[in-house]
Amino acid sequence: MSTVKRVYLDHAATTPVRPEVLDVMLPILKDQFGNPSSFYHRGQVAKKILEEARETVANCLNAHASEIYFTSCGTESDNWAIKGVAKALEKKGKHIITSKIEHHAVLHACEALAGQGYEITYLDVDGDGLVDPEAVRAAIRPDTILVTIMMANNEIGTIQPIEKIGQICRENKIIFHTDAVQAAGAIPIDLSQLPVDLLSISGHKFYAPKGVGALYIRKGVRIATFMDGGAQERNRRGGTENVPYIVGFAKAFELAMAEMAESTTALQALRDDLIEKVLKAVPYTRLNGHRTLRLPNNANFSFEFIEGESILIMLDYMGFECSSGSACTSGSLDPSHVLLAIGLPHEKAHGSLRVTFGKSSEAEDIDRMVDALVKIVARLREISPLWEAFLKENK
Amino acid sequence: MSTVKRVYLDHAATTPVRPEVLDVMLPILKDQFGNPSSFYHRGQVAKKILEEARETVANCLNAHASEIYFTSCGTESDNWAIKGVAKALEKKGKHIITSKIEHHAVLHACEALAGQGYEITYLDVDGDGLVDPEAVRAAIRPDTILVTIMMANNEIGTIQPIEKIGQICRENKIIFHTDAVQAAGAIPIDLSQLPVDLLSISGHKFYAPKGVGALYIRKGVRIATFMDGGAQERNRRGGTENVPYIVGFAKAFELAMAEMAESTTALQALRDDLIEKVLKAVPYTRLNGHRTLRLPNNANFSFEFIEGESILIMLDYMGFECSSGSACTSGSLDPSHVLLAIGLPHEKAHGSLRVTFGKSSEAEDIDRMVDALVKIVARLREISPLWEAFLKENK
Amino acid sequence: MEYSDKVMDHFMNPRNVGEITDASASGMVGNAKCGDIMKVDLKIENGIIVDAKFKTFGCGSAIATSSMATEMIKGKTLDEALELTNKAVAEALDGLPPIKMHCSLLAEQAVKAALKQYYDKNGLMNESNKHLFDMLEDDAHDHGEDQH
Amino acid sequence: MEYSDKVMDHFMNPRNVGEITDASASGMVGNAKCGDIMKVDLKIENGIIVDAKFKTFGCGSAIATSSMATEMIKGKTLDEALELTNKAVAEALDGLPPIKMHCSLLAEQAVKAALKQYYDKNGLMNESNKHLFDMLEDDAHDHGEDQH
Ligand SMILES: Cc1ncc(COP(=O)(O)O)c(C=O)c1O
Ligand SMILES: Cc1ncc(COP(=O)(O)O)c(C=O)c1O
Repeated sequence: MSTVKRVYLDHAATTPVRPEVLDVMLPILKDQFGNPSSFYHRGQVAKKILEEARETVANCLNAHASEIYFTSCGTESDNWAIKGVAKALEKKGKHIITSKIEHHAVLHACEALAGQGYEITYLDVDGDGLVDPEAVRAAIRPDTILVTIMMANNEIGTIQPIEKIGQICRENKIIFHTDAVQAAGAIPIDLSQLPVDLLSISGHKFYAPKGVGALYIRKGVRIATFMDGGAQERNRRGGTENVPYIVGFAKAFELAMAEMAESTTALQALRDDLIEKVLKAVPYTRLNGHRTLRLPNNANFSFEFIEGESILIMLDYMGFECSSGSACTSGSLDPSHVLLAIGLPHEKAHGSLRVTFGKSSEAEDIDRMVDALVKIVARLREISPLWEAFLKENK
Repeated sequence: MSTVKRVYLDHAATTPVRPEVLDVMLPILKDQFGNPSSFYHRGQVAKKILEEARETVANCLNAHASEIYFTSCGTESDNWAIKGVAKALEKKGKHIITSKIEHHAVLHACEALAGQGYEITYLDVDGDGLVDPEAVRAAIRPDTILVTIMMANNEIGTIQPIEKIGQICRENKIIFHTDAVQAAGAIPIDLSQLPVDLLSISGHKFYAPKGVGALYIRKGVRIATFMDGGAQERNRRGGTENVPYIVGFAKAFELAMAEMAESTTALQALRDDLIEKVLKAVPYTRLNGHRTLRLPNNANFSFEFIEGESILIMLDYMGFECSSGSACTSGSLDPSHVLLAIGLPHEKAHGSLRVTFGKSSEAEDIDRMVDALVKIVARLREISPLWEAFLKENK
Repeated sequence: MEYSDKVMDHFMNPRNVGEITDASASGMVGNAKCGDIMKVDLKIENGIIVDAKFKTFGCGSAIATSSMATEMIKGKTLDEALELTNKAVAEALDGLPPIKMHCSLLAEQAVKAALKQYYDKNGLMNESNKHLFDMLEDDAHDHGEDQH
Repeated sequence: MEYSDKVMDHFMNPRNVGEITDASASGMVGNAKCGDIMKVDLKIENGIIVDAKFKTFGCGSAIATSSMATEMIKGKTLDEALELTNKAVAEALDGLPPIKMHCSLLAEQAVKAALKQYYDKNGLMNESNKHLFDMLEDDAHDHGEDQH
């Protein structure tokens, strides 16, 4: 790797652990090693730390502590929510409604259920990636047991009309889950107002470590266990609790909430600056996702006639760390299911770039990034037979 | 709490993170925050660290790196193994064989399957807690798809004849899973020799943090995914990888293997010293579990006529941190299912004490512990109507 | 288990441990299966409980509630003693962890069982006070939770 | 993706990018759906490939293999060029990540497609060499993996 300044612009994939979070985790990793299920003093100390963290997380969501269950990641929260409701309500019905742009944690959990006799409706989204609440209403059947629609998309950043969708679910007495892994810590979530029954979060999207998440389960919602085992998490999630990470998770979430107004302004400024400059400087480029109903830190472009991985390698070489599609499919050959769902043809879906800002991002990086992109895109188009064909056609 | 010296004797519940392990974790928690699925350099660095850890874990078990899958805990490994095989082989059959003394992670996963039409045979154990391999053979039916028997018990420390049981499974072409959460790091496990197909491990039993485990899946074994999501862990376990903990897990396992001969000798000496002295000093006391086929660090007693929680509180007060039954049921009102399975009547099952030694244990603690126990047992018997009745009967 | 200081005190230094050899009445409740058994001996003179002793096989809160319950009825009239409730015992101990509330029931039950024996023996049981012993009918120790 | 230095070099500084306006033959393979398309132009004189140029829409290894494949056939006879295999291209690049091996197939295919056009145009195709173009029959870009 070259020795250029490295600029991390992939905060939607993961974030570093912020120092304040590490600070609260370290004493626990070092000294407070008690098992919260243990009877003696050391165990009860751990238990108290755990319950305080639960209280903190509940406060961030305006929920009750007894509605917060800690998990090992966003994927587990999604699996639990979806498979847990499916199992608890299988006698009532086997129909689940979701969207075409969910994270693989949701889509693959649904597919696993499809293999077990459940029927899944995958709702279309519009060109901006929005789910139409009325489409949810229209898809509801007597045997519908669950609607699961993400709060904000991890690739294109589009924020869904969760309140309306939840309202429709409530009117129809159907459990509503939302994957808020990208939303939590980035936009406000008030569960005393939002008609949401289940909500997934993951710590590593807001400067807690990778490997800790939570599932909010509204009081009274019927859901089976997913991780069967000991009596932890009020008998609903087995496994010795990861106290240090849980404490870090709570701290990071609390800080994110406290700083949200400020960081939203800062991130949006960076985002909008980049979007404006890229669209201006690079012809035949489109912004993917909704222009305003989007996460403050997310920009996603399709550069016509060229392919995304090539862009990424060159950006990486020049010091910019971004992604194309979601991180966990970047090893894959398939174009992003999200970009196909918003209607992009394959070649445009292949040519996407996601830039997600975070705490370390600086305004001065934007111009350097735009310069880099202009050069890279020009270079790759020079090599591209699609560009050649396009130029000939339009001569 | 009083200010007496605190002696931690509950290493089967959990262990502290050892300094060497924290040392390898910290740089990753602080700096190497890349997502191993990310394309750019930082992600690839994380990926490499992850794969090296996998190699290390594989070496500890004499397995191939491609057979090691990281999970969030022992409970997840158990759930994955059991539910994954059940799902993959449901067309072949729905019968599972296990024992009555498994950890709740196994028992409750089996019960969850029982609720979905699977049939579970719970094998008896003998008075020492041993499963008879011939009982496994006798229980096998044409529709048996899985045998799951733990390698070593968490309460009474008894080590099962895994090799023989595995042999029988192999002869009958049935997948064999063993919960090695208590065994790994404590006794040798050579998967190039052992006829085991699936094996669960958890880091926090050998001085890695709580919240990381592994499932060994022998090449060719059919198993469905449990945590559906992204393409992590070769498409078999979704969720962004907890790199710091995985690295700590590998380091701790490696150290445990390197030090095993030495630590076994030391732990066994403590264990045997305690057992001998307690049985001598406290009348009407029995050792639970096999005398020799037991984990090097485990002692488990039943003190007749008195109840276990009372013993624990007094020990805690005097500085000794032990457990009664397994940690995760210590909040429960039920007597240990393990002690009932080895044939103890309820009052003896209620009066049990588990002492599990570890790195911090010192020989000098033994005599103090025995002294404490003598006093506590005498005191509680004085209060006990069962003791009073017994004395009257035997006057 | 987080016990209050009061519980710890009554557990570590239980009052009224022992037997009354010439007891006016005794009660024994609970069973080994559930993990606690409590036995209460009462010495009753002129309708007043002049002494109470207990023996308990059980957890910390079983022992502490035994101790507290015997303390609370000493010097009381039979009528007053019959008013003892598990809630009052738990409150006198500054509360018990929710999972341990059933233990305080055991103490109330043991006292009532001893009093019942006394009432029966001395022909004091009648239609108007019979209901005070209702709780002894069903096994208060049947936890009734789904065990898994 | 961990690419070798050679791959990176051929990706960052690809050789033979461009068009040959008076090409003797051209080949174009792949499709946008799969995310890579490669076009090769050949200039052939006296049975020798005197020049080769490419344009590629695709990932890093698609571009690098295009560059390397064109390098490898320049100056070669038609028979020699027909012996080019994707394995040889990948080896010349010090290897490719397993998931990217299909990209090297694209380069082999593009060269063969151009040569086929030349053979067809110049009546060189016959029973004994026809099989060398077999790979163009089925879509080498049909990944055939189960997508999920
Ligand atoms: C035998 C056994 N299996 C499984 C587990 C569960 O492991 P974890 O707490 O990491 O989920 C434990 C310990 O708690 C155990 O002792
Ligand atoms: C929207 C969304 N859902 C779920 C996940 C899965 O979270 P985790 O990696 O913590 O399992 C992610 C991130 O990877 C995500 O962006």
